[in-house]
Parts: sequence; C-alpha cells; structure tokens
Amino acid sequence: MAVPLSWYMLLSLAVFSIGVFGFLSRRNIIIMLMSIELMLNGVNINLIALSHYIQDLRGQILAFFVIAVAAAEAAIGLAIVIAMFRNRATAHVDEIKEMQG
Amino acid sequence: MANMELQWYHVLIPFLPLTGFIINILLGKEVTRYKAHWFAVSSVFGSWLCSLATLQDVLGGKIIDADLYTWILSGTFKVGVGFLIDPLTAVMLIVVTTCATLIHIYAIGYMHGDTGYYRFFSYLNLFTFCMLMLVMGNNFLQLYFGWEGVGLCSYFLIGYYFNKKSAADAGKKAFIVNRFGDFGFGIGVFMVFLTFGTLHYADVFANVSSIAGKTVNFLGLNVDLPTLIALLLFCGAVGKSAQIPLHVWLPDAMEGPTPVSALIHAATMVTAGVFLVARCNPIFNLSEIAMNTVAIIGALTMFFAATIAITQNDIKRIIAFSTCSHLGYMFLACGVGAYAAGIFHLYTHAFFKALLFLAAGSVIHAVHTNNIQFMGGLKKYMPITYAVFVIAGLSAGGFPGLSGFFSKDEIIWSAYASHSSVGKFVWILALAGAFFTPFYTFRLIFRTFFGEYRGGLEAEEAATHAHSSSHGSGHSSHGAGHDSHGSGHDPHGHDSSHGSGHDSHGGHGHGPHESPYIMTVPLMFLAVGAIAAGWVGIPPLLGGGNHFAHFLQPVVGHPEFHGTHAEEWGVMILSTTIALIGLGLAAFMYLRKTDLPERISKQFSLLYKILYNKYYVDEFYNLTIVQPTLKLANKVLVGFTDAKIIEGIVNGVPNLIGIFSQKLRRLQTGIAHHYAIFMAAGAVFIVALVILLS
Amino acid sequence: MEQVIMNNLNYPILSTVIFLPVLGALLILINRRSWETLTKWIALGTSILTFIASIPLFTHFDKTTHKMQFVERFSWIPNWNIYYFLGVDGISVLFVLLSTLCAILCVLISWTAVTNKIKEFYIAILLTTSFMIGVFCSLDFFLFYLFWEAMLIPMFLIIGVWGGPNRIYAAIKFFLYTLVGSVLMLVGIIVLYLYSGKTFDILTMMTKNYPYTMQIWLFWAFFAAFAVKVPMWPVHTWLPDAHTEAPTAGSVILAAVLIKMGAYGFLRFSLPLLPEASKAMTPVMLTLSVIAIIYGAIICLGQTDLKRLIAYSSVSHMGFVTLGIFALNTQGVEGGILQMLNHGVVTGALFLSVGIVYERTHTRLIADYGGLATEMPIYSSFFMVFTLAAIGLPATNGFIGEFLILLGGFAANKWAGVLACTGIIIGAGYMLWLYQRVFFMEVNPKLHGLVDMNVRETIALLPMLILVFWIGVYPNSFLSFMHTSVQHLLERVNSGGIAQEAQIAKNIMEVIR
Amino acid sequence: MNFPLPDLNPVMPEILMTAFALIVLLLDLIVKKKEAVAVISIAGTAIVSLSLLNTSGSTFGGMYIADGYSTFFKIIFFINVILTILISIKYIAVERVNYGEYYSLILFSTVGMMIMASASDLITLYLGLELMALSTYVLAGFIRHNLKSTESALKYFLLGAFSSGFLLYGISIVYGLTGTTDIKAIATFITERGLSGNLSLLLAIGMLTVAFGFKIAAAPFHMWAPDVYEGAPTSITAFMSVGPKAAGFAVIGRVFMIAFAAVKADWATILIPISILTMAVGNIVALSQTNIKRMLAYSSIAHAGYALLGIITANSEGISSMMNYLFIYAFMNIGAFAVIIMLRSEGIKGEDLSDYEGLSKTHPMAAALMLIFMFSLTGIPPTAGFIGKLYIFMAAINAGYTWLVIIAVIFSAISAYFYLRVVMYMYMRDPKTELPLTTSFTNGLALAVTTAAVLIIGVFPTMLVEFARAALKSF
Repeated sequence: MAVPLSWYMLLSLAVFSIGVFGFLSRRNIIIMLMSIELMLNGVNINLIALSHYIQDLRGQILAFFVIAVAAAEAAIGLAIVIAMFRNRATAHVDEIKEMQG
Repeated sequence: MANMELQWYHVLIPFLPLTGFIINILLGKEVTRYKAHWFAVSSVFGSWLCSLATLQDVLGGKIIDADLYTWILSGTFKVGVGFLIDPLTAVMLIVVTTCATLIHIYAIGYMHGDTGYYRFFSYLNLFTFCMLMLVMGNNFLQLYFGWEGVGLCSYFLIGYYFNKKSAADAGKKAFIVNRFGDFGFGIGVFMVFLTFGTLHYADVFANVSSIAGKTVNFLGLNVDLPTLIALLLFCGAVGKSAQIPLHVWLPDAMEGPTPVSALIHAATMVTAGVFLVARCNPIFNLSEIAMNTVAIIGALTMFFAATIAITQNDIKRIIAFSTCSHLGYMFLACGVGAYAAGIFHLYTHAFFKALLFLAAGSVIHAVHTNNIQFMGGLKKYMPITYAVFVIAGLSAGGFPGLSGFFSKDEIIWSAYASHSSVGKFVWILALAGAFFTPFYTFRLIFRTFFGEYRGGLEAEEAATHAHSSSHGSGHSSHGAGHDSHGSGHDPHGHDSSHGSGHDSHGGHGHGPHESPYIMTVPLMFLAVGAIAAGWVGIPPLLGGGNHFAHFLQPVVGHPEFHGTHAEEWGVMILSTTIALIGLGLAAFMYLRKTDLPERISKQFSLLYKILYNKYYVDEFYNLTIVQPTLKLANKVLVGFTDAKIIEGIVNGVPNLIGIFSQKLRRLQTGIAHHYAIFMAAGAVFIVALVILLS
Repeated sequence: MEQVIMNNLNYPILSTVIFLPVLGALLILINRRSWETLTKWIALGTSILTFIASIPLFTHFDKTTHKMQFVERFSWIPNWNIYYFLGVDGISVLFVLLSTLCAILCVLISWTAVTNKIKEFYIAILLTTSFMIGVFCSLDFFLFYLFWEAMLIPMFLIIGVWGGPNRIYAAIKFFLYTLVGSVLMLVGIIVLYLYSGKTFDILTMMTKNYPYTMQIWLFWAFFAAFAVKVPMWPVHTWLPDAHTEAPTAGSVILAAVLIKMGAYGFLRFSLPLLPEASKAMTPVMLTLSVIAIIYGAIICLGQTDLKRLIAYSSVSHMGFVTLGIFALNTQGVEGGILQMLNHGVVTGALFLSVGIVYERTHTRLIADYGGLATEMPIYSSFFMVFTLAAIGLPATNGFIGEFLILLGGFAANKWAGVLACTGIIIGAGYMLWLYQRVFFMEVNPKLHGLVDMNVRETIALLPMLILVFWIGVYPNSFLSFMHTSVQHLLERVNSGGIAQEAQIAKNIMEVIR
Repeated sequence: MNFPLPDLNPVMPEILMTAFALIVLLLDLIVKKKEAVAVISIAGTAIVSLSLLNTSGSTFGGMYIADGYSTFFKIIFFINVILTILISIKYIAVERVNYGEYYSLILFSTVGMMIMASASDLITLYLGLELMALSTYVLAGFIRHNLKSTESALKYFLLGAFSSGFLLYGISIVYGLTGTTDIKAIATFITERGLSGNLSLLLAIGMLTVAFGFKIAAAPFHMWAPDVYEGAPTSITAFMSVGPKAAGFAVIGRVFMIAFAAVKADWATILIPISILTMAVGNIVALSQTNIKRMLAYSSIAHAGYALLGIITANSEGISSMMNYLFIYAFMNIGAFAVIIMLRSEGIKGEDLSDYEGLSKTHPMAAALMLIFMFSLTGIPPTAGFIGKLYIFMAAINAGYTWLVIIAVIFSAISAYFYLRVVMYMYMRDPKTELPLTTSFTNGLALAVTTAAVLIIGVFPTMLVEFARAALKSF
C-alpha cells in the first residue's frame, strides 16, 4: 500500500479540473469532447482508487459502466458534430449561435 | 291642544299636487299638451280647500301628529313619513296653497302658448307637493326630503328655458349653493339623531332641555351642544333662504319665468329657512350664541340686500333683492326671540312680494324687457297693474295701515325691546332697512310707471348695439340676453325676437297694453291680501288683539319684552317717519330732479360700482372656490396624481420588469460555451453556499 | 353545524341559478355561427329564465334568522376537505338578484350594439353572470376563490375583444390588477385553511379565533384582493380604463356587479373572520374611503369623456360604501349594502343610457353633445332620474344609502362623516354640469335628427327606473333582508374574542357527546 | 455453478418496453407506411402500462425497486410517450423526417426514464439517466437538414455530458464517504456515522444538485433549455419538456428524500435560492419572447421552479404535491404544443407570436383550446393548473415556507402577462393572412385528451390527488 488514497483523490481531482477547464476554455467542439472524456476518466480514477481502498467492487463496476457510456457518448457526439458540419461548415462553438435571447 | 286623528283631507293636501304632477308629466306630451293647467290648477285649488278645512281644525285647538308608514328602519334608526299639523303648519299651509293657487291661475295667462307648457305646470305641482311635505313633516328627515325636493324643483324651473346657457347655469348654481347649505343641515340632522336617538319633532323637543348645558367634542374642539345643532340647522336655512354667505343664487334665479320667481323665490321656498328656525325654536332658545348669529346674519343680509337693490336696473332683480332683505327681517325677528313676528312678516310678505313679482311679470309681459331704463309712463297703458303695484309697494315699504306695516313694525319693536344683547345694534340696522325699502320700491315704481315710455325692447336693442360697439359692457346693456328664445316650431308662428325671461307670447300691436284678465284677476286677489292680511295681527297698542301671535303661541311661545307703551309708540312713529322720508327722497330724486341719480352715481362712482356689482361676491366665490376646484380637478388630479403617480407606478412596475427581462434575455448569448460557464458558476455558487452552511 | 338552515325549497335553487347560464352558453356553443338571431334569443331566454329562477330567493327568504338559507352542501374534494357549499343570507341574496337582472339588461342592450363574433360574446356574458352569482353564493373559500378568478377570463375577453379603441391595454390592466390582488388572497386563504384545522368552510372559520398578528397579515392579504375590486383609492386606476373601453354590456356588468364583489368580500370575509384586525384597521380604511369619495368626485370635474366620468363617479360612490362598511355600526353597514345595490342600479342604468346614445352618435366626448333634451326628450328624462339618483336626492334610492352611510360614518368618526358629506356637494356639481353640457343649451349641429329611444331600449331602462323609486320611497322591502344578518355580523365583529369562548365550549360539548 | 437468475418480475415493464423499441426498429425496415410503426409503438406502450399493474418489489440486489412512487412516474412517462407520438405522426411527415427510428428512440428514452424512476442505487440511476439523455440528444437533432435542430442537439449534448461529469463526480464522493451506492444504505450510513455536518457530503450533494438541476432546467443550469426547446422538432420539445423533467424530479425525490434524509435542512437551503432564481428567470425572461416555443421553454423553466417548492418542503405531502403538479403539467404542456403543431404547415413555421393574430376568427376551435391551455398554465381556477399550484402552495405553507409561497404567487401573477399576450394576439387582433391548419385525427385525439384532462382535473381533482398520496405510502 505504497500510495495513500489521498494522492489518488488529488490526481483524480486534477484530471477532473483539467477536463472542466479544457471544456470551458477551448472553442473547438472536438477538443470539448475530449475534455469531457478527460473529466469522466478523472472520475474513473477516483472510483477505482476508492473501490480498492474500501475493498468493495461497486466502484469498479461503476467505472466499467462509465467507460461504456463515455464511448457511446463520444459516438453520438461525433455524429452530431458531423451533422452540424454538414449544415454549417464550422466546428467552432462561437459561430453556432443561430438561436439566442 | 287636543290630539286629533289624521283625516282624509289632511293627507290629500300634499298628495293632490303630486297626482297633478304625475298626470301631467306622464300624459303631458300627447294628451294634456295645452290643457295641462286644468289638472294643475284644480289639484292646487283642492289642496287649498283642504288647508282651509285643516285651519278650521287647528283654530278649534286640535293638533295632528301621525305617521303614514315607516320610511327607513335600520337598527335603532327608525324614521317614518308622517304629518304634524299645528298652528305653525296651518299658517304655512295657508300661505303656500293660496299663493300657489293664485300663481297657477296667473301662469295660465303668462305661459300661454309655450312649447313646454305641460312640463311647466307639472314642475309647479311637484314643487307644491315638496313644499307641503316640507311644511307638514313631523320629523327632520321629511323636512330634509322636502328641503331637497324644493331645491330640485327650483333647479328645474329656473332652468326651464334650458336651451339658454344662462338659465341652465343659474339652475345649476342654485342647486349647488343650496347643497352647500344642505351640507351643514345634514350634519345637523345627524347630530340630532346622535344626541336624541330619534328624528321625530315630538320626541326631540320633548327632552330638548336634557342637552341644555352639555358640551360635545366635535372635530377636536368641544362645543356647546345646542349651539352646535342650532347653528348647523341654521346653515341649511342660510342656504335655502339666501342669507349672507349663500345668497348668490337668488339674483341669478330670476332667469326662470316670473310665476316661478313669484311662487318659489318670493313666497314659499325661500321662507322655508324661517319655517325651520321657527319649528326648531326650542333648540335655538337654549343657545344665546345661536340666537345672536341668526339675528346678526338676518340684519346684515337685510341691510346688504337693500343697499344693492337701490342701484339695480333689472326689475326682477330689484324685487329679488327686496325679498332677500325682507327675509333678513324675518331672521332678525327670530334671532331676537320674536318668532311669531317673524312668521307674521313671512305671512304678510308672501302676499305683497308675490303681488310685486306678478305685477312685474305683467309689466315684462307688456314691454318684453326687464330693464327699467327702457320702461316708464306705463301708468297710462296699464292702470290695474299700476294700482296693484302701488299697493304692493306701499305694503312692502311699511306704509301704516297696510299689512306690511304691522308685521315690519312688530319686528322693529321686538328688536328694540328684546333682551338679547345684539337687540339694539340689530334695531338700528332694521331702521336703516326701513329707510331703504320704500326708497328702492318707489324708485322702481317711478321709473316704470311715471315719465314717458322709453321704447321698451326695440330701444334697448338699439342701445345695446350702440353701447357694445363703443365701450364694452356699459351698465346700460345689463339684463338677460336677448337671443331668439323658444324652439322654432311654435304653433303661433310669431316673430322670434322676444325679450328674455318670459315666453314667446303673441305680441299683437306695437305699444304696451294691459295684460289679459286671467292675469290681472289673481293680482287683485293678492292686492286684497297685501292690504288685509296684516289686520289679523294688529298689536294691542293700536287696539288689535294680535290674534296671530296668540294663534302661534303654543308652538313658538311668547317673548317677554320690556318696554313701556311710550317707547313702543316712539319706535313706531320713528320707523314710520323714516319710511316716509325714504319714500319722499325717492319721489324727489326720480320725479322732480331726474338727473340727480346720474350726478350722485358719478360722484360716488366707486360706491355705485360696488353696489351695482353686488359687492363682487359672485366674483369672489368664483375666484376662491370654483376656479381652484376646477383647476385642482384638471391640472392636479387628472394631470398629475392620477396620470403621473398612480399610473406611473401601475405602468412603471411592468415596464421595469420588461426592461429587466430584456437585460436577462441578452444574457442568453446562444453560445454553448457561455452556458457551460454559467453552469460552472452555478456549481461554484452552490459550493460557496455549502461552505457557508457548515 | 347548527347555524345553517338546510334548503327549504324542494329543488337546489342556487345551483340552478348558477348553472342555467352555463347551460345557455353550451346551447349557444352548439348553435351554428350563422344563426345570429337564434343565438341572441337563446341568450335572452336563458337570462330571463335565470331571473325567474332566482325570484323564489326573494319571495321565500326567511328574514327572521341570520342563518344561511337555500343551502346545498356536497363533498367535492374530500382529501382537502373541500365542499360544494352554497348558501345565501341577508347580505348576499340581493346581489344574486341584481346579477340576474343585469344579465337580462346586458343581453338586451347589446342586441344591435355587438356585431362581430356574436357567439363568443353571449357565451362570455352568460359565463360571467354564472360565475358572478357563484361568488355571491359560495360559502366554501375554495369555491369562492374558484368563481372569483374564473370570472376574470370571460370579463377579460369581453373588454378585450369587443371593447373600444384602447381595449387591449385596458383588458390586460384589468386582468393583472385583479390577479395580483387575488393571488395574495390565495396565500391568505391557504394560511386560514391550515390554521383552522384544514377546512375551507367559512362558517367554521368564523367560529375560530386567530392570533392578532396573523389577523393583521391576513387582513392586508384580503385587502389586496378586495380593495382592487372595490376599487379603493390608490388601486383604482384600472376602473376608468376598463369602463371606458368595455362595450356597453361589459361596463354595465363591471359597474353593476363586479365592483360589488370587493365590498362583499370585506363584509363576508374580512370583517367576520378577522374581527380584531378589522377594528384595528378601521381608521386606515375610513381615511382611504374618504379620500376615494373626495378624490373621485373632484376628478370627475376634470373629465371630458362621458363613460370615464361615470367610472370615476363609481370610485366616489364606492368610497361611500367602504365608509359605511368600516363604520362598523348597523346604520353604516346596512347603508353600505343598500348603497352597493343602489350603485349597481344607478351606475348600471347610466352606462346603459350612455350605450344607447353611443350607438347613435358613436362618440363618447362630452363636447360632441349638447341640447339632447330637445332631440330625445324621453331619453333625457330617464337620464335625469338616474342623475338625481346618483346625486342622492331624497325619494331616490341614492339618498337612502348615502344618508344611512353618512349617519353611520358620522357616528363612527366625526371627521370621516363631515369630509364625506362634502362628497355630496361635489357630486351634485359634476353630475349637474355633465347633464347641462349633454342635455341643455344649444342643440349640437351633429345631433340633429336623432331618433328617441325605441321599445327595446326603454324596456332595458325601465326596471332600473322602477328600482330607483321603489328603494327611494319604500326601502324597507330591501332593508328588511339585512337586519338579522348585519346584526349577527356586527355581534361577531364587536365581540371578537368573547363569542369564541362560548363557541369553543359548545364544540367541546359536541365532541364529548 | 448455476447463477441464480434474479427475480425479473419488477423489471418486466422495462424489458417489455426495450423489446418493443427493438421491434419498432426492425419493423421500420419492412413497413413502408410509417403510421403503422407509430401504432405499434403506441400499442406497445399500452401493453407495458398494463403490465405495470402487478409489478412490485425490488430486484438486482436492491439496485432496482418498483414501488408506488415509481409506478406514478411511469404512468406520467407513458402518457407523455403516447401523446407525443399522437401529435408527431403528421408532424414528422410535414418536417420530412418521417423515419421509424424516431419512434424507437422515443421508446428507448422512455426506458431510460423508467429506470431512473425505479433506481434505488446510484449506478442504476446513472445508467438510466445516460440512456434517456443519449436518446434525447439524437431526438433533439432529428431534423438533420435544419441548422437549428442540429445546433440544439449539439448544445444539449455538450452541456448534458458536462453535467453528467458533475453527476459522476458527486456519486464518486458519496461512494467514497459512505462506501456504498445503495440509497437506503447511504441513508443508514449517514444517520449512524452522523455525517450531517460533513463538508464533503454537502459538496457531493452540491454536485448532484448541479446535475439534477441541469436535467430539470433549474435556474443557473437552465441556459440550454430555451435554445434546445426552440431548435428541436416541436413534438420532441413537448416530449423533452415533460419526460426528462419528470424523471429528473423522480430522481431528486428519491435521492434527496431517502438517501440524504438526515441532512434535509442543508439541501433544502441549497434548493431555496435555486427555486427562487428558476421562477424569476423563467417568468421574467418569458415576458420579452416573440417565439412561442421559446416562450413555452421559459414557462417550463418557471414550472420547474414551482415544482421545486414541493421538494423544498421535504415532507411526503410536499413530494406528493410535486408529483401531482408534474402530472398536470404534462397534460397542459403537451396540449399547448399540440396546438402549435397544428399551425406548422408547408412553408409556415407557425412559431412566431404574430402568426397567432386573429386565430379566433380563422380557427375558433384552435384558439379556444389554446386559451384553455394558456389559462391553465397561468393557474386560473377552473383549470387543472390551479389545482397543481394550490396543492404545492398548501404543502409549502404547511411546511412553514409562507414567504416563499408569496414570492411564487407574485411570479405566477407576472407569468399571467405573457400567457395573456398569446390570448390577446388570438382574440383581440385581426388576422393578417389566412393560415392553413394541418389537422390530423391523431393530433385532434391528443388535443381532446389533454383538454378533457385539464378541465376534469381542474374541477374534480380528487382521483389524481388520492393517487399521488397513495403512491407515497411505500416511501
């Protein structure tokens, strides 16, 4: 048990916040998708660490589901981006403001 | 005074004119167009007969006090419609019904051919009904009912020629000024109910002594109760009988047809105030201040009106001011405690004043103008009117032997001999009045009947053109407008340019002529009344039994005067001499030296102008009350408070929300990115909240 | 529940009176759009039928008891303890009759006035009538609130769709003004419901005694709803707009019945349920009423639009009513209720008359009128009678109401009484000035050839004329309805706390038994 | 080694629904007329709702529970599905996106909601939520050739994923703290260990509030709703404004009331500002909207604010009033959208307020129906909207939040203006152009059902209120 739990928690927090900031700062949609993935993986780290620490499988089961769902999300996200691209040749979220107010 | 059951003829007195009114107003347009007077006159004549019968009962020492039905019942407040017939009511009944009958007959001639003929007679009947209900009522609320009813009828009748702006305005003015008086009167009635728990005269006057010394907190200042009630009731009297503060409506009321002026603004309605004070004498007697106020206001109005009357040029306005002055006499009498004298003067005044008005009516009827400057020399053309006019003038002026003398002298003597502190001051004013009354009356007679005829209407119109072009509203163009009165489709098809103030009578032949018999016969009856009416109250000094005072004694009591016979003789001789001097001066100025009045008016031009414009009271009211309220209504309320403040808030708040919503809407930029930032901010907000919580 | 008399007629009269117009509305809904005259006749038939159905209320009313009569009580929503509970007592029975009468007059007057969307118009009129009657008969707070708010919808449409040029603003203002007030009342109702043991039944609520601070809060919540409706002084600005813009039938309903709901609300809810608060708040209410009287009267002097002037005069008249109600003595309250009836009759009639003349001249500006007396004599005599009633001339109904109110007001607070009396003077001022400008003086060139009132219009005005003189000469036929109920109400208000102990003792007894 | 098959009875409805979704997917390949597909999916939903009657108890080791509470929500979901399909048959033909997948996606999304309603474990909850979310993202962007639709899908996806990130993080913290993801176990853990003051627990609750706030479009997290509701096809907007929102409330109800029962006071104070902000934003911004779909989006945000009041009371009366409110909201909302769909025809969007001018002259029936829905959304008595609001306010005042109710009541008075404006446009303005109306039998049927529901519940709400209370027996 070389590495204490708190370090894992910190790592997970770090990855999660990088994901959040990535999502908030970047304009390109693909990169936003990637930062979402980052956030989810951050949470996975946390789950796995906790599951190991408290000797309970639930965390790991949830991690599996998260990975599966993340994949599905990515698929649907990219499909939507392509549909978007077909309509308006842009991937920048700033230009997609047809509806406002 | 034995109590007596209510008989059928007692009830008929007021309800006959009411039926007359209903028949005429409903069937007027079609059925009784020009035969309306049959119903009207017969109903008033019927109630005159019933009044005689009632007088018979009352002379026989009977009093009737009975309720017809409960009018309003709400909790402890119970008021019924009922009749109280006692000597005071009997006198008033005789006065009202006699004058009404004679004037109705006179009006047949005067209003002949007028389009609204049925409407006129129905209003006259309604007036008589209201006046009789006022006089016969046995509680304050029925008095108030009659009070407002007569006010309404005077509104209708003054504004009879409603398509004339001046008439409509005068009607409205009369009603509103009366309403000012009724305002005080209403509060007086509330106070009566609050103190006595009932409004019936019998119960109120029975335990009136209970409130003798009491004071009450009224609007913060504690005031002597009887004085408060008396003065409040007196407000109503001031309004109705055109005393000092609220007299402005009477001169304008002359816009109505002359029979109206005679009946309402001379004989009956305006005397309602005196009747009120006489009826409530138990309350008035309890408070010294109230009595003095009544006396002083009466005296001041008498003097004030008399001075104005000497300068007026409109025949009806002169008589109107003389009425005002005589009413002042009556209040003066009541103020010094001599209620019987007051009522006696009311009784005699009704006859000679109605006579004066009707005679003036027949003069106007002949020359088609009110302005005495264009009359003159009518003695030759209208002998009967002239004779009757002189009788009335003498009686009004207080010429010994005639009825006016006895009643006026009674008042002057009681003013002199009364205990009241203001007695002497009021007596001096009374004497001044005694001087002015014959002066302006005979000024009027000389200007209209003596000298030569100054052309009547045509001359006046010529003069008005000349004057109006030259220097504005010279005093000679006075007199009501001469517009083409009367709606076009009059059956008689006569020329439309007629003098104002009277109907479009068929003017056949040029010069003035005597009125038809239908008008002069009532004049004769009234002349007899003007002479003989006073004989019933000849004071013991001159060998009479003063039956009138004894007759009223149970209701109004008997004022004890201190003063020897010698003083009484002295006062009588003094007042008569002053009256004769007044008459002589008028004769001197208007018969012999006709240019004298011009010179005097030039010399004291300022005083003349003040008197001529009725001390500028109208203008003063207009400036201080009417204009500010209108301005307040238009500028302040409509413009400012309602539009700016309340609407401001009511529309302001939604607009504010609208602006706020526009701002919030702009927050929704449409970029997904920003939404994410807001979500993150929300999360941070929650985290902060969480930290705050723990 | 011994204070309640069960229905002494064999059939549920109140429900029939309420739901007959709804039936009529359904009939019109089914009727084909093109058969316009048939729609009108159905509307007229229903309203007359409703009036006839409501007459037994007048004849079979037992004036000796303060208890509720013609009562109907069925369980409606058990889980919240809500009952379909109808009943009338001395205070509310007259208003039911006034509403049914108004319905007939409104249908009659808009016979030729309304031309577009006839079907919707008569449906809206009938629905408003039924909801109005519902408000006066419901004794369950939830049912009351349901009718109170439901009535807003048809009224909003009547003003908004068939109104004058500025109708949309007026309709929305009317709706929002009343809604904001009544939603605050809703909060008050729920608080009362919870505090009085989860019941909406007004009679049980009346037996409860609420803490003083809560009473004050509740009083102001109810004030928000009722004052807007009355309308009391600061919240009255919706009235002139709504009245001027509404079609004739709309302004008649508004003036004759809708306004009464506010004052009725004070009488039925604020006074009996919150006695201490009402007594504490009387000085405020008296001042507001006096301001309303004088403010309304003076502002009428400055009006140029006929309907707007009559609307402001209602503000002044309703100021008298609230003065009467909050005088908290028999004369004042009875005067207030009678004056509500009178105002309904007189202002209703005035709006009917304005409607009649508007149909001919299509202008509401006073300046466009003049000399109508020569053109339309019968019409001007009708209008004169209503003007006199508005001024409060003795022998007309206005006098009786105003006199009793002033008497009560004077007894309650001298300052209020005296200042209110000035209202009568200004009242006479603006009404006579209006009459003069419209009817007297030179005939306005535009008005030549106006035909006088036809039979239909005379029939519409006749009942009001009869009522003016009937109440004026013999008011006891109406006042007798109120005595016992007002007595009971005042006992409840003045005694406040004391009556409660007796009541609670009785309840405990019942529980034991 | 035989694996004991878990008791599938409580899960039967979900299984059946998934089966039907798949059948519909396959059927679409064979059948030409898409209406048949729609009919099958309606029939399927009906069968599933029948199967709902005898299912109860928990399975999958306590991760899944079918009790009164979930049954009530499932009934809301089924109503939502059936009505949405009814109004969209003609609509998607007009929009030229008449594909079978539309119906299967709707059914899949409903399965997700059903799972969320019955989830008594955070993991099942997450799965149900993601299933619903993903299918709804696609549905939002269903009109591929329309820029607005794809944009709305994109925004919904981005922010949805972002919020599920927070959800997961919250779940992981809770898991870390309490060592379990089972709701009842969490509750017992918190009460035993006395974690009520614990900062990280509150942090976790905060994270969950963010995620659930997003789902029900509560105030700070509502920004997506107007754009997505406006862009998405109208039938889907109707579907989204009822389904996911009700599911979100179901989940909040279960998680907050059971799991975090011990820390009621804390999460109530978190929810109060959110509820006020939601009502404020929803009502105020709607005032200045000109597009009717966008206006109804803000109105649905406002209604979420009112429903939140039920949660804040944190007692069973409050929850049952919230359930009642959502049930009524479903009907009046879909009814309003059905009318909007009627106006959508070839070449005419029918979304601008000005298109509604004089509707009472051209199509009196449509105008009358819209009037009923508008007054119901405002909460005027004879309609069901009033009953919903009344029940919520009663519960809130009973729990002592009178001041909050006063704020809510004033906001609902403000809301009257923009609902009234629609009625004003329809009744008080003259029609500019003669708008053709695409009437279809199914849309008419949906309108009939919703109007009947709104009026009947408005006058006789006993049945519904009783049902809502009974549903909470097992809570």
